[in-house]
Amino acid sequence: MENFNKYTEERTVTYKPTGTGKLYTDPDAEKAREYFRDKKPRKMVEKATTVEKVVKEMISDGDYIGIGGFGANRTPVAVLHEMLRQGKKNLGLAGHTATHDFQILVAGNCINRCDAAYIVGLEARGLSKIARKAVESGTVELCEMTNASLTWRYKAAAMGLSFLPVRCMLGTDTEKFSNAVEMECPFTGAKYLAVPALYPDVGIIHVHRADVYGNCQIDGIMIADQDLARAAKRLIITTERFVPNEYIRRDPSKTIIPYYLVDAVIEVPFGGYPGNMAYEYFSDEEHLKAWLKAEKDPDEFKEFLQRHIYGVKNFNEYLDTIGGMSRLQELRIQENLIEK
Amino acid sequence: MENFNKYTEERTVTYKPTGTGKLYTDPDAEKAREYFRDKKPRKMVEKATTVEKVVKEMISDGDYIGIGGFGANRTPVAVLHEMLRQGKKNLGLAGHTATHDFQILVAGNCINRCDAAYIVGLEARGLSKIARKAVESGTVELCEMTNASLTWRYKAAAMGLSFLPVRCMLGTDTEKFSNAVEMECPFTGAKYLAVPALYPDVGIIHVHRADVYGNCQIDGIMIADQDLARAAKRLIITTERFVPNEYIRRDPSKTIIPYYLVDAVIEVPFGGYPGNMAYEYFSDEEHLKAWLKAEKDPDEFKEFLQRHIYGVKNFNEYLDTIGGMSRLQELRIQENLIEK
Amino acid sequence: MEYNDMELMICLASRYLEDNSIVVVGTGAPCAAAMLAQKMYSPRLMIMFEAGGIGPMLPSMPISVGDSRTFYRALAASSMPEVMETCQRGLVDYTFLGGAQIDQYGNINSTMIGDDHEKPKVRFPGSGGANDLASLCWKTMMITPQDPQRFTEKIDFITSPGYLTGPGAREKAGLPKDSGPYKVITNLCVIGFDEETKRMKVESTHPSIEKQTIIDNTGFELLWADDLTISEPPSPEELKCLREEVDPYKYIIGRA
Amino acid sequence: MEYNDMELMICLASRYLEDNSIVVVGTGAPCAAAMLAQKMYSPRLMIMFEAGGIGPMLPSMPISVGDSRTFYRALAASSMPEVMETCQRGLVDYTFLGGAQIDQYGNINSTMIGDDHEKPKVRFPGSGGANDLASLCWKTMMITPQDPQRFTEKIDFITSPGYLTGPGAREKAGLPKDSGPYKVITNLCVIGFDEETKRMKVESTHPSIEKQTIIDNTGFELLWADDLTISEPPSPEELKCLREEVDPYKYIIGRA
Repeated sequence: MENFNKYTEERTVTYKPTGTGKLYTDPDAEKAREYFRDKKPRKMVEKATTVEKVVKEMISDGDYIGIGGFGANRTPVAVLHEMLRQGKKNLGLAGHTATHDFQILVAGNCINRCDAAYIVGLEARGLSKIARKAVESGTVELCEMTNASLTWRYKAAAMGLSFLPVRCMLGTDTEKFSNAVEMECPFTGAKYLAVPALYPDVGIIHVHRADVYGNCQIDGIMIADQDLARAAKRLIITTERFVPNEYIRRDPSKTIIPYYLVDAVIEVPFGGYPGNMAYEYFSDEEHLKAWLKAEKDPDEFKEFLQRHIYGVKNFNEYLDTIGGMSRLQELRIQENLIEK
Repeated sequence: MENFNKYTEERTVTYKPTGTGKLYTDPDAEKAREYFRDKKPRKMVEKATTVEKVVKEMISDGDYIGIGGFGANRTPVAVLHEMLRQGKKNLGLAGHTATHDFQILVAGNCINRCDAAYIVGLEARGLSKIARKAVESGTVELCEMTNASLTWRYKAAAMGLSFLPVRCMLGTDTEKFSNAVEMECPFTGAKYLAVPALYPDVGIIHVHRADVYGNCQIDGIMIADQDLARAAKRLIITTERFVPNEYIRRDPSKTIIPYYLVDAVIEVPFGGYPGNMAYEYFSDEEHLKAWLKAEKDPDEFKEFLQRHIYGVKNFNEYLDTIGGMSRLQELRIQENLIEK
Repeated sequence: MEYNDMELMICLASRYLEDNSIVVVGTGAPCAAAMLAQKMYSPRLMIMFEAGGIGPMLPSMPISVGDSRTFYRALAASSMPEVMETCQRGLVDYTFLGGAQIDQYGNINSTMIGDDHEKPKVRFPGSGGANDLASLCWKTMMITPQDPQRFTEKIDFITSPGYLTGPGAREKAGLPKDSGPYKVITNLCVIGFDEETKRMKVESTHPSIEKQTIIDNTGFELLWADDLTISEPPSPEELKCLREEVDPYKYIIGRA
Repeated sequence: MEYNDMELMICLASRYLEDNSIVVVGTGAPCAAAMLAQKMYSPRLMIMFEAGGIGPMLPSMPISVGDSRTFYRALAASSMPEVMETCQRGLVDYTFLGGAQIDQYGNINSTMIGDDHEKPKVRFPGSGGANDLASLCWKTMMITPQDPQRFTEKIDFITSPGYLTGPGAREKAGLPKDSGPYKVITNLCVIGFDEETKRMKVESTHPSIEKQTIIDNTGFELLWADDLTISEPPSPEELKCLREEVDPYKYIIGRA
């Protein structure tokens, strides 16, 4: 029988920290284990709360946060708006295709550092002027990253590890300004880049359905939320709607986030607006365009933020400012490809 | 801002191959990439075939195989029986809780090496005499493994890597007789065990539903099949029933195995019998007991195998030998907790 | 009320599983103990199975840790890596193991008897998930009959790690900090582990069991707790629940 | 039949996507090229999006690679790691990228202009999934307008790897063997890569485009294929399909 063990003797190899970027979070799996043991709520108790309360009690200035969804798709917007209203400062951010979420946090001057895979742009919609300015002026410090590296950094944490080997970033300036380390495979000698596990202080995810204990279902693509939910030290869930626990138990293979990962859960209908929520409502392209346009003039933008965020008490009031249920119904019709 | 980079300078570390077990498959991710590029069918063409044909054409003597399910749960029994009828020899096996599957392959004298996490037993049902004998006599060579290590070895392959770091096996004899290598984390210096990626020559998985292209759905737990399907060089699917492609597209989040991973797909109703198929039929404990009993006497066992495997043409005929639809219906009633 | 050894061990084990903790169990006695705990003291004890079942409403004793009972009306039907990674991440409080041999540090052999790995005298199933659970869960418990062959100075094969060679050895080997064996529940006594030496220390002896009987049935030197007590026997309520609700067909409790 | 630069580039790009291959695309021109290919030549071209959409029946052009169109009646609605790992495993044939700068080896900058990373003159979005796809897919294609600022000797930041510094450099860096840039489709010509030097080599010039115009619009020395041809212009069928079925609202083709 062939033996594919290439190396049977002990050998020394070199680890090269080729990235000069900072490591904004502690990748130590032992410390994460201790945190999870002592602080993760194992109790299956009701965790329904309010956005105001959860932002006040669970997000502190300086925290490093991870946001679910994908920029303007299934984004937990209600929590982000409340962070602005409460004036959260000096936050770190995991920026895997951070689009409208990044834009909101920059508008509130909430963040000062970011693991940046994709920022300042809104995909096909164009670039955010304020987001660009925040980066170009050095207000937000960056560690360069890629979407895959960032999702694998979450995955490393979700697996209870402190690193994972990957095959991207190698040989580029993205690597040089990342926080990665070059290493090699113990079995083949192949070169790898090790990326550090990312355990955010807070994860915030918007889902389709959850029970009051925090058992969650998501329809359609998961993006990186299956791993973010497991990596986050504290996890805040907003949900389109509450369902009874019995509903969750009817199809347990749909439970992507079990209750013991969740610290708080809040029902926020249309909570992904103005982003797209699969099978529920399409993104409000007009409102997103209005954001980008408003950014071009500081006074107009101040007024825009006042109207939609600072001047309203909560997310339901925000929905009123954009046309309320009539507008939302249009987006629902659009999402479901119904010809009017 | 705190920087959690502990090591900013190049440093040398030691890799220690602490396991004396053989590596039965090549963990090289580059070679796997080449194989997948050249040999994995990207064509979404009809792949429906027969068990006879697929065992003849896709499984060669000496191949290393990975079996889906969990011993006697969602096990691809029809393919295993056919391997016996065709007299496959010198196969390697990934033995993560291999129970009835291991027993069948040993009965046919098909395997000569195994990455052994759990073998020779049938969980609460007791131990298989023939399986024990095969190991105690040295007929089947073993590399020690654990269920988690084995599932992570599949996962390494599924991720397109040649290894993954894990925190089990360390410090034990299981490690000493494994094929693992001690290493350390590039970021924290923590000790890890590296396990080699496992790319089986052939993967065989039984699923609830598939279309003729090989897009598959599984109900209930996945065990390790999401990763085995991705790790296997060639992948054989048996399915309880075919469904139209349209059915698959109706709920794309249910597709656990997309068609481009699949080399052949065969409809085999009750294909997990005598094991348990979630929501379909419970395990046939009487038949499994009869197996264990028959093993105790070589002549009786020979007769048993003749009656149920060698003496029948195919899986449908096997089902006839155990009582046909009447018995199967009992198991269906039992699975669904229907009081008679 | 009369009870047999298996009933005693299951009842004692069940009392250690406090409410709202998470336990990964296998089939057999551990599963019975977890079910009993759920029904008697810990209605929200969260039971996981290594093949993927999370938080089922168990309709009956599973035959396999991967059978459909393990995710019947469950909170989640996941996968083996999902459960193992939950353990590795430090979210699982307890696990239960069995084995053919155990030493004073709680190292367990479920692999083989003999000294030649290529040709063992007796082969057992091997680790399965046992090594993983003993490595990654916070507290490992064992339910096992006690005799000198089983409780032995040197086990033939360390399948799953206890405290290995003693204090600090787990950490040195790279295993997670502060994890390790917690209780061993036998037909004779309940054994904990001495904090300083990491060696087995008897905490309570079962009713009518002499200290000498325990010594005679152990192949190494046991430590004894200063506050050694008599194990609290199964209550009529526990026995009733175990016999009528947990294991009415006596799959497990009929084995004693 | 008249056509604009964007229509030309999309039509040319679409012809490289053979039937039954797998391509990961972003929004915009690449997605239009893939949709056109599917409708014209390659009905079973398999389109993936990096956020998790696999094999959708695209009802319209997605606005985001994560929006619900990307998994509309799809074969699978998966996750970002699932798609990226499929690339890393070697199952994805093609990807399409854009960027602000590109050099002769096909290295792409989509991160910043300037020489101070802490205070860039201009900041772009960064890699997103571009570096990953350029690293892990077999063949990377680009659709981009051509001018000397964009096609430059030294780009300010290598976001995504082309052939890096030349032959063997990708392999030396640890990137997968035999992967790398394949075609660059511009408004002036179609460029491949010389097998020996890994430098850009013009394969065909677009109708009525002079060689000198291409040279003037390139900041480095181009190689020229021995069998240099004229690009086959879009056919009326291609244009009809692109305009009426792929991009009826002219989101993309209206940009030229």
